[in-house]
Amino acid sequence: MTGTVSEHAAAPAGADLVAAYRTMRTIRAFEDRVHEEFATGDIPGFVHLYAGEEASAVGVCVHLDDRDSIASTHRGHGHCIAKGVDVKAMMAEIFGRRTGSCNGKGGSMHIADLSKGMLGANGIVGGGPPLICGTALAGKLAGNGAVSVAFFGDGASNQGTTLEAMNLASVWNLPAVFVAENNGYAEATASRWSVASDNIADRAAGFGMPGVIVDGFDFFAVHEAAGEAVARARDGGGPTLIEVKLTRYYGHFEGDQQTYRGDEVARARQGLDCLARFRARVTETGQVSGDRLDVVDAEVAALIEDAARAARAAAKPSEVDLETDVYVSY
Amino acid sequence: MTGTVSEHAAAPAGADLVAAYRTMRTIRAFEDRVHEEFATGDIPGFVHLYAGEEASAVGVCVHLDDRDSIASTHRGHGHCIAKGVDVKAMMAEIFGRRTGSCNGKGGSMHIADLSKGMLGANGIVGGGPPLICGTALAGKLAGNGAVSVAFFGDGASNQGTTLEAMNLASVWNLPAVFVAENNGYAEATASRWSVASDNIADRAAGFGMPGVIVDGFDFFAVHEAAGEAVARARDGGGPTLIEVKLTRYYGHFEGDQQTYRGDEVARARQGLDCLARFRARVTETGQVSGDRLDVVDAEVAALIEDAARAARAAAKPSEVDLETDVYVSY
Amino acid sequence: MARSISYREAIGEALRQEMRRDERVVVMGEDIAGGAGAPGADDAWGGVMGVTSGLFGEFPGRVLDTPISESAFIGAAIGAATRGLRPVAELMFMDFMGVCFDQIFNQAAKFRYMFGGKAVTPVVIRTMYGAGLRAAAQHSQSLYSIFTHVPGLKVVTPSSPYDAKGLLIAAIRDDDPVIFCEHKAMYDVVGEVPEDSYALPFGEADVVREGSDVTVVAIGRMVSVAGQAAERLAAEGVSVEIVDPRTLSPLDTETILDSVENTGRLVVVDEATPRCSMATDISALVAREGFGSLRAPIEMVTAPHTPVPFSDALEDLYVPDAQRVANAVKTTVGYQR
Amino acid sequence: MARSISYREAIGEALRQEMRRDERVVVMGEDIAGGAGAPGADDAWGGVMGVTSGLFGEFPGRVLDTPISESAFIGAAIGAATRGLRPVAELMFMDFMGVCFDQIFNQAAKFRYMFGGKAVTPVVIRTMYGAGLRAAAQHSQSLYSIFTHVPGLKVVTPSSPYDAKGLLIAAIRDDDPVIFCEHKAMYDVVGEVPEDSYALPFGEADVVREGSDVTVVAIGRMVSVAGQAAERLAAEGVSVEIVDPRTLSPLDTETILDSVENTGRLVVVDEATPRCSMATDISALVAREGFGSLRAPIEMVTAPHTPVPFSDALEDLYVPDAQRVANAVKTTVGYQR
Ligand SMILES: Cc1ncc(C[n+]2csc(CCOP(=O)(O)OP(=O)(O)O)c2C)c(N)n1
Ligand SMILES: Cc1ncc(C[n+]2csc(CCOP(=O)(O)OP(=O)(O)O)c2C)c(N)n1
Ligand SMILES: [Mg+2]
Ligand SMILES: [Mg+2]
Repeated sequence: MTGTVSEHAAAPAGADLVAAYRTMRTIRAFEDRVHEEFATGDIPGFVHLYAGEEASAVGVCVHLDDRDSIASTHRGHGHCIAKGVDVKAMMAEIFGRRTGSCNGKGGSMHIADLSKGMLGANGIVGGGPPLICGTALAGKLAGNGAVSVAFFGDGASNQGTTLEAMNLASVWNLPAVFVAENNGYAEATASRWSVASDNIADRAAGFGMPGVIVDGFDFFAVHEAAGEAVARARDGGGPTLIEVKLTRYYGHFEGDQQTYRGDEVARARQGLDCLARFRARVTETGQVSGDRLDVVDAEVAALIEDAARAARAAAKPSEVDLETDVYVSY
Repeated sequence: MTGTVSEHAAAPAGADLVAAYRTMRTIRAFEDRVHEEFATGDIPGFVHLYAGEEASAVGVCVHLDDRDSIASTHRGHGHCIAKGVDVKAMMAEIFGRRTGSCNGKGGSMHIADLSKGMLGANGIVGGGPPLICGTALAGKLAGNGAVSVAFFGDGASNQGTTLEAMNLASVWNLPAVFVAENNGYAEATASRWSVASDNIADRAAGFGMPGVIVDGFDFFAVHEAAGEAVARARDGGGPTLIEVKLTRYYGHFEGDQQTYRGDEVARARQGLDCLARFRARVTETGQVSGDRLDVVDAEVAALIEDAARAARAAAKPSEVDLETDVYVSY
Repeated sequence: MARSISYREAIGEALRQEMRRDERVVVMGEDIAGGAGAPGADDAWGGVMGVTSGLFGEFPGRVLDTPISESAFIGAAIGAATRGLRPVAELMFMDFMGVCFDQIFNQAAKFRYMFGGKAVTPVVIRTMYGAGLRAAAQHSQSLYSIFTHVPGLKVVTPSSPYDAKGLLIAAIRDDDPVIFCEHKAMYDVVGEVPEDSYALPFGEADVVREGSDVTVVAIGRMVSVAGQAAERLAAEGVSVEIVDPRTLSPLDTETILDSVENTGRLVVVDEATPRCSMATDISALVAREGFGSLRAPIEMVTAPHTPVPFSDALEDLYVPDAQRVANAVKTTVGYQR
Repeated sequence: MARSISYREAIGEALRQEMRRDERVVVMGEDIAGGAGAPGADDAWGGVMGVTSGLFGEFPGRVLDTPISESAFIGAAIGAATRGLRPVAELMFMDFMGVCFDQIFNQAAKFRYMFGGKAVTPVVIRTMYGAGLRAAAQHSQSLYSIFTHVPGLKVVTPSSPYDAKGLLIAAIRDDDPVIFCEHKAMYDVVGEVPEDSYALPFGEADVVREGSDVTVVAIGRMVSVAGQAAERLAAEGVSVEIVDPRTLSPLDTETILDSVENTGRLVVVDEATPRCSMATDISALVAREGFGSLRAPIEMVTAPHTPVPFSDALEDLYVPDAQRVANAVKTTVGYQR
């Protein structure tokens, strides 16, 4: 189950590459579609899209399997997909349907699938890091090599719950990885203002763990850093903090006018995009052909089309669902 | 009002030395007396004594005046005395009398004197650091050079509220000083276990401020570090984290059997005691005579005797006090 | 007072007028201006709902963005209040109280009593509550009962733009900590609001509608729901008196008891979950002090004892509506001992 | 069941027996063993009240000291519960809920509903409440009404060593999050407790004393205070029935309503502050569903709407005592419509 650092950090090849690409593409297509559907007014509530950040979720989660757990954020679709949550159920959930991952009771901010070790998107900034200390403890006591990962944003890196969790993970020497997704903003507030240190990774030392910074547009960079951290955790070496620097392509939530931003998004989309870079690298090295990736793109497009249609067609929950599932027994 | 770093950090002399010694001695005598009185069973509730840590409260607070604010902890008597709270009123408070600092409604864990900028001992570990961000903000907006200081323990350094407050103080560039009193334990738990970094001061970098470590048995070392930090804060240079390493002489609270400890206390009392070291230094250098300090000791002893007698003799609050002072108006 | 503005604008105007009047008033919160440290606009948001839009430019240094550190900045507002400022801190969604409740209930609420009456903590915490926007379980709660349970806090739930302005001005001038609860589905509700500054007293309920058969005490957004029910019932010949407490702590018990004395019947409408709620609080008040006038069981119309569901289909069933209020009124009117 | 042990020992025994029975049970908290990393004893404290004393040695790796990071370790207990463990976390004083409430009420309480019934979170949070030890405003509160207000939580308030053991065992076996409230002034109370393991069902009130004139519903430590009052009143010819709900959520409404149906009168005794409290909750229940049987106003005996004072002189006036309960009973018995 566990392995050496180098083994885990080795760059993926062949089918793994295609799989990683497929997951990233699925996230992108899913989010682009939610963006469009939201504009029609048919999606209730508000949604926070992950487009642009795909290399982070996927670069981390390819190292994980179902015994491993992750906690996510309000911007959770990408983490869900990367951890294997059913895409059609997710889309239905976002539309508030009975067929959704949570029977329509959770919505975008609460998609979860415990059977996949996905502890839920989370409406509370900083809600997830404490939780993964617990799943990591469960893994540690079970002795099954299970690792737990908390994804959180630059804004969440200032929440006390996140900071406490890092210390606890070190004190208990837990198999945990803390992934700070620094997309430069918490809502409209710049991380270079709200995070008093130069980097979020600078906080690792204060909690007795290694801290690393990676380029979040580069799947392979994330993959390598996460591979080392996951391997260290599986081997009993304790937690790591990884700061992933990236950009979100859409507003904080759908509807955000984004007057606080410069032209980062345009620049990132053109020069840095994780999917474009991934494609360029694997085709240039000849590891995967462009045709193969085109097929993936088409398959993904069909899947998302299907998911959206099915979601729209599905029934909403009804009165009988209102008061069920508050307790196991009461 | 403000001055250069070196000016503020200059070692005190003459009357200032005697005054600092008097304050430290007052804290020691106060705590020793509370220890004795508690054993009689006449003090209600529980008390946490500061004996052994005097150089910290006094080494910091000699740099402060009434416009400056401090927040304290459950172990607050020393901070109160160092910030000028009336000793007789404090003793009466601890005995639950109407003449106490809080009319007997607060007790040991809630002694406060807002007129002295003493925001209260605090029953909540980590309760104080957020509060001093606010008093520091008030000082900053008033432009009066006022500085705010949070005292907190090694245990409190793991509380999210403390960590958040440090970041906020940096982000807002507040005139604040964070004083982590690392006495080696939070209750029975060793700080070398609960604090995942080697030193609490190591956390400063993660919050964009300087972190320094000082010997808390040495009044002059604390004085110097605090002088620099206070001066920097007054000059608009932002917050500092000072870790003061010291030992508490009594148990966590009165009644604690302390089976978790080694012989640190005996060693500290014999070789490191802040009062003994202070006396040795100032008498050896001829700055203050031993006789002068003996007079101070006698005066302090008389004051404490007086405070304890008066407290015992004072009336307790009564039914008319029960429901008053919940609100200013209701 | 012919001018009509929205609940959102009324709150913004209260803040602006008080900030002009008293330079000790400062506001702080996450993106309360918005754009701190960012390359674009410095006041890009004016709060997540645009309530504080425009203040940043007018009051330099007194509109403070914060990191996402509710304990730290709510605590800072409280600390600042003990040192002469009159801060208005925004806790964006009331649901986020769980990450900073200690500063509110153990610090701000207790200072005055714990310190023997020697502290004054004039802080206002503005916060958004309520269901209806499909914001799901962690962004839709009505948690004012929790704050009302805590001695030392005052709790305000304005139900109209007029009340919102007057009560917020009163809150800012008040010397005690105030939890100012804004219903998130009401920001666009428009009503007549005087341009001049005015403060509405705490602890004075508003008899929104007079009637003789049943007293309906309704809170916040439920006041308008009760109004719709009363209209329908009037057509059926049932005369409903609606009392809006406006402040939950202090509570104007007298107006409620007087009303029940006249009508003999009580329905409490509270969009919060039912257990240990304002609905039970007012029920218990009347069962204790108004028992002699009661001619029927006290009915409560509340959310069910469940989290707030996401799907619009469920949320619409979750929040009390005029039909449920009307049914409860009819139950109490039709009661035979 | 001739053996008598203390409330403290009963709780410790429940933990020990469950830990022996089920290795998924782990306990965690500040100094729950005590002495982590210290040169002396590894299990120096067994919790601040000695409740967990001795567990550390018997269950290696399953008794975890924590840093003072309530959000992190309460959250960890919750997270662990979603992955197969059955953690019992100690929140030392209930008053500390303010630094970790989010994990309890927005995470643990809501997982099952938010996730469409697909989560199970079998976590127990043991916590100490109540006044009487001169521990002042931040260490003496009775905040169970706040937890009861929250759907998704179960709330337990054992009033005797027997109930403490049986209810804690039930809590550990329960698949929902449970807030287990231990009264700090009861740890030395002794009572008969079977040595064998047993679980007491949730939602079943205990009719502690039968009587015919007045129903007194009393919570936690107030059950014994009500008992003293009942003794005195019996001498005066007033027959009091005492109902101990034992669990506040779920609440056994049937037993309470049945009792009031027989007696026609209700007094609720709750040591918490009065607003939006269990006292109002039970009052409202009866005013709604038991109105037909009521012959007098519902009385509440509670703490005043103030923080808990420090001085023994004041705290003794603060906490409801037998005299106040007896007075309330007499008021209701003497009521003339
Ligand atoms: C405790 C809490 N405070 C505030 C919010 C409101 N809020 C939701 S997302 C967000 C910004 C989060 O920023 P970041 O952590 O950087 O994540 P990103 O949105 O950039 O992915 C804020 C302030 C919240 N949901 N929870
Ligand atoms: C939020 C909170 N958690 C736990 C406690 C209980 N408690 C009181 S003092 C203490 C230890 C504090 O240790 P430290 O901060 O090192 O201060 P010291 O006692 O050593 O001065 C604990 C756990 C508390 N009062 N508040
Ligand atoms: Mg961000
Ligand atoms: Mg300590």
